[in-house]
Amino acid sequence: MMFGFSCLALLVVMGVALVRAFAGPSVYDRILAVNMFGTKTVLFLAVFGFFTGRPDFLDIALVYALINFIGVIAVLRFVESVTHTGTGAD
Amino acid sequence: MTEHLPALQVIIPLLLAPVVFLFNHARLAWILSVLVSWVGLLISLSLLFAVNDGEVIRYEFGGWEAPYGIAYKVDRLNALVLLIVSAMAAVIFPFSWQAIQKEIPPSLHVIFYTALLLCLSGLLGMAITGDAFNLFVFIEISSLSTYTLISLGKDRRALTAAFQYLIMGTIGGTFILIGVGLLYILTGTLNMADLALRIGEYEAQESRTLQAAFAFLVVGIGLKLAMFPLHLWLPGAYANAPSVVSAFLAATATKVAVYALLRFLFTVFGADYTYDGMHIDYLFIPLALISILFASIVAIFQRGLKRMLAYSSVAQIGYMLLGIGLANESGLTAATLHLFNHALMKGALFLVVAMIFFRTGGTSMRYITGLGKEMPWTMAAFVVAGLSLIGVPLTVGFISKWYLILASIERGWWPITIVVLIGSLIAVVYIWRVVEAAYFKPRPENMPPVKEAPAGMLILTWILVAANIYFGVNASFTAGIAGAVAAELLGGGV
Amino acid sequence: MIESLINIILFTMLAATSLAVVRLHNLFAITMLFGVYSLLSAVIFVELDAVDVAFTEAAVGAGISTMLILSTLVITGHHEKNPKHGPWLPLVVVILTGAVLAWGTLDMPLFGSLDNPIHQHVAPRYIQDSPEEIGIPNMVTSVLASYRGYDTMGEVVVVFAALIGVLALIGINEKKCAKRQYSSDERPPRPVLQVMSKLLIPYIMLFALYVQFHGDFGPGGGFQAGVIFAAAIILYTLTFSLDDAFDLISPRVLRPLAAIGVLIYGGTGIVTMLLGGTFLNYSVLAGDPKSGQHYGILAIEFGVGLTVATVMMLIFYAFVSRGEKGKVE
Amino acid sequence: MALIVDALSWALLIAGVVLGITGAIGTIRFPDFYTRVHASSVTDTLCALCIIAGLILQAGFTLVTVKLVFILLFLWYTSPVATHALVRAAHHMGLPPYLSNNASADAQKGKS
Repeated sequence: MMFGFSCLALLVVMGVALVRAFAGPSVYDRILAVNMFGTKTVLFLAVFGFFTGRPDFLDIALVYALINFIGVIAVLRFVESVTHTGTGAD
Repeated sequence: MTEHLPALQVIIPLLLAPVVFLFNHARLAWILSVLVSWVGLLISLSLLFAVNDGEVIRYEFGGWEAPYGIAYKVDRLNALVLLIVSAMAAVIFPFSWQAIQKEIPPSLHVIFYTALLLCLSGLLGMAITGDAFNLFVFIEISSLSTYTLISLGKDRRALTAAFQYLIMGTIGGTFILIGVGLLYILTGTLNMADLALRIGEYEAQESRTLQAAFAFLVVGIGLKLAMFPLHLWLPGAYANAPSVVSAFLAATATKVAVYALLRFLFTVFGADYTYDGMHIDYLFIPLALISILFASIVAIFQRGLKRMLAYSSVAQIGYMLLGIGLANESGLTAATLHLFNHALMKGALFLVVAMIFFRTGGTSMRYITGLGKEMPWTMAAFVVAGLSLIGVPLTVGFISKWYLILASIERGWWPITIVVLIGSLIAVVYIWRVVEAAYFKPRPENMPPVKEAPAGMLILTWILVAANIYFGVNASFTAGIAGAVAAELLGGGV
Repeated sequence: MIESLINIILFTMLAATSLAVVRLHNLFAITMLFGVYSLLSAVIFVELDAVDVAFTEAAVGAGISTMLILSTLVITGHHEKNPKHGPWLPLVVVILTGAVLAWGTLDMPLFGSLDNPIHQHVAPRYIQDSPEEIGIPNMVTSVLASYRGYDTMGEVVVVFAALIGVLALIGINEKKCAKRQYSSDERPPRPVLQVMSKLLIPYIMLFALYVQFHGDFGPGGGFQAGVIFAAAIILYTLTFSLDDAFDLISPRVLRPLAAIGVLIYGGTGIVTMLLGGTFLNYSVLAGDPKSGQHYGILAIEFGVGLTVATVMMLIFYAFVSRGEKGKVE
Repeated sequence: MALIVDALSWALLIAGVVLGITGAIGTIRFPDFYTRVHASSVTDTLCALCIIAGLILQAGFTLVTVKLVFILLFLWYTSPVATHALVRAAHHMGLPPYLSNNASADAQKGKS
């Protein structure tokens, strides 16, 4: 019950982050939103493991925390090398 | 060691690809590839002789019995297609060394041979496997390496062509995967023989899932074999790939795809479901007729020799589909026989093109003009293989068309006979255009004089040309196998 | 109740993400949303209990492929060009495909029902006998590495073929940029990132090894481990520079390793052949079939990990060297 | 005892979730990029701590706890760095902060 409730609440947070990712306006807003989405998904996966009673699948959450971080660094790095000037807005 | 032959057929080229890549030496890569192709030919011949009396060879990977593990199952149809692929490789691989010198930069030669070996093993794997998912894996291997091979073509259009094929091929592969997935949902198995056993109950219920699986598989494989409205990738791919690659692909890739279609339609779904349940003949016959007429006419108006032969390939695939669509033993014999025969003639024709490119540096009509005197042996090979493409008696082309006409008369649809004949007449037109240019026009002033192609290349090409004649005169061996295969497919025997 | 609510929300987000991808034109944003899409599918796979698939989707779909696409955007430009042809033909094809798929689901066996053919035919054997026959707890690994090990070998070859394609098309530009010397009053770029990635990378590699060798017991295995290992090097490349990464692991070293990984897999099969079994029958590798299976799976998983890691690094090198050095010249 | 642990983890989970939602509202409602970063990154750290701590209380002393601690450490380590890199990149690329209704143009002028 408690885990299910937390799962739903985290899903709401993920949804809100997605809205920001869709809306932008600048590419940095999107990165911020995707990053936030990623960390909340990590937490969601952790809680969800407890909700279904199989918390031994935390490896996936760990992998995703890693991937999410490297992903954000990669986007920043490549946005940097493409847009040398301008506000980065799309 | 003989019991391992089915596995070795695929594994030797598959594992040689990384070895070649590891050594990173172009000439060594070529020598190893040639040796492997000859070993492969020997293996496929011995497999064919072992199964020719109707026996079936099985090989279970990992020691797990059939539906649980992956199994190869070689019957006559498998062995025939294996023979086609490895025989073409055995001729084209030795040919390739000189041909690529002028078409591919030296730094990419090792990559070329790695990709070529991967492509060969992918095609062989598709032709031998008895497992639906394993088939998909080998489709992936052969497709990926094919895109690479095409993109190695000399000018930038090769990249566009490879990209176009990549998109179409990936869609095709995905459709096949969806089809296999739906079959798995219904039956819980991936082994083809096991699928055939367990699919019957859904066929009786007219399951809509099964119908969707059928549709996805036919369209997916149709993309791979360039079935008429899905053929758009083929002309660009064949026209812009390096000539040797065009020869190898034209002679093998679509044949293996046709084999996969036959395997699914007849072994997995069964002839009854294919014809009476899904009425594939009403789809294939019109498409085949359109493609024979349309693609042949388009071929006439092509300026490049390769593009012309590519459109002719689309038309020839139409003949195979027509054979399948006619739904009788002669029709299927024609389709199976044409797999073999078309490989012989297209292989020879594309090798001629490769030699022309090797000497003149181009393959459009203006390079060919007046070539008959300068490269007599090359152009003679073109004429003989061209006659075979038209379907003149005493060549293999005639044998396939003979069975096709027989089949349409048996079915009572004689107008089809006329279309087949018209198709041949159009073939006369486009082959004649080349012959006229080569023999009856003087060499243009601004063209530098050329020598006859190197003897090695000529000999290899003439081996294929001779095969065109030999199997045209003495068709009992090939027609015997094709007939037995057709009877087996229609009988639903596994 | 809560579970179906979670499902509905997840699928809604999935659909919303794909619609947003269609609507957007900035390719960076689209790539990120593809990452989100893969992540959502990974969560759905967890929800469906397909943990190994979820692991792969998170590592490969959301991780490495996002990074590879991003690195190509530097080469291709990051704004969608106006398409030359109208959307109608693709739209018709997609709608038709969707319609056939929907049609196909109408007679599908009920989802999750126990007497489905997929639960009745081959699967019970895997579930009941694999602990006896292969002796490792993770059945997914048993199926992938042993029962259907030949398919997995094919997939490794597919990865290798992808490398061949990339090398044929763009190759790796190994020429180094002139080393830039930093004067004392000027700090190197990205100091925080460089320090933290130096600290983090060893642990990522350790985690990759854990995933590699834990695959017998939990979700994981060669594919995922290879991707995670490659991700560590990619992080290094991103925070330092490509030249530094070449100094760390040169493409000259990686290229043979990619081939060797495939050969380890195939070689295991050849050895089993020589010992009298069929190709990839690991049982003959030791006196006791169970430990033979264990050795075999260990060997081939190592081959998979090696090939995947090196191929991913090489492809990334190829894209970045083309994108960044192409600009310098 | 079990009741106390349950209640405690309830409280921690709720606290974490509330922090998460607060941050989410912030990212939607705040006017510009820099303020949104503020909303999401500040809440993120404590949100992760609360939720993971709540889970650890449930898991007891097992391998799961170790993994949870790793996840927490990882998030704590990477997420501020990611935020730092993000804001730094945005600032370097000249994304103007929102100061007041007519001051943002001045800010851009002053910077360049």
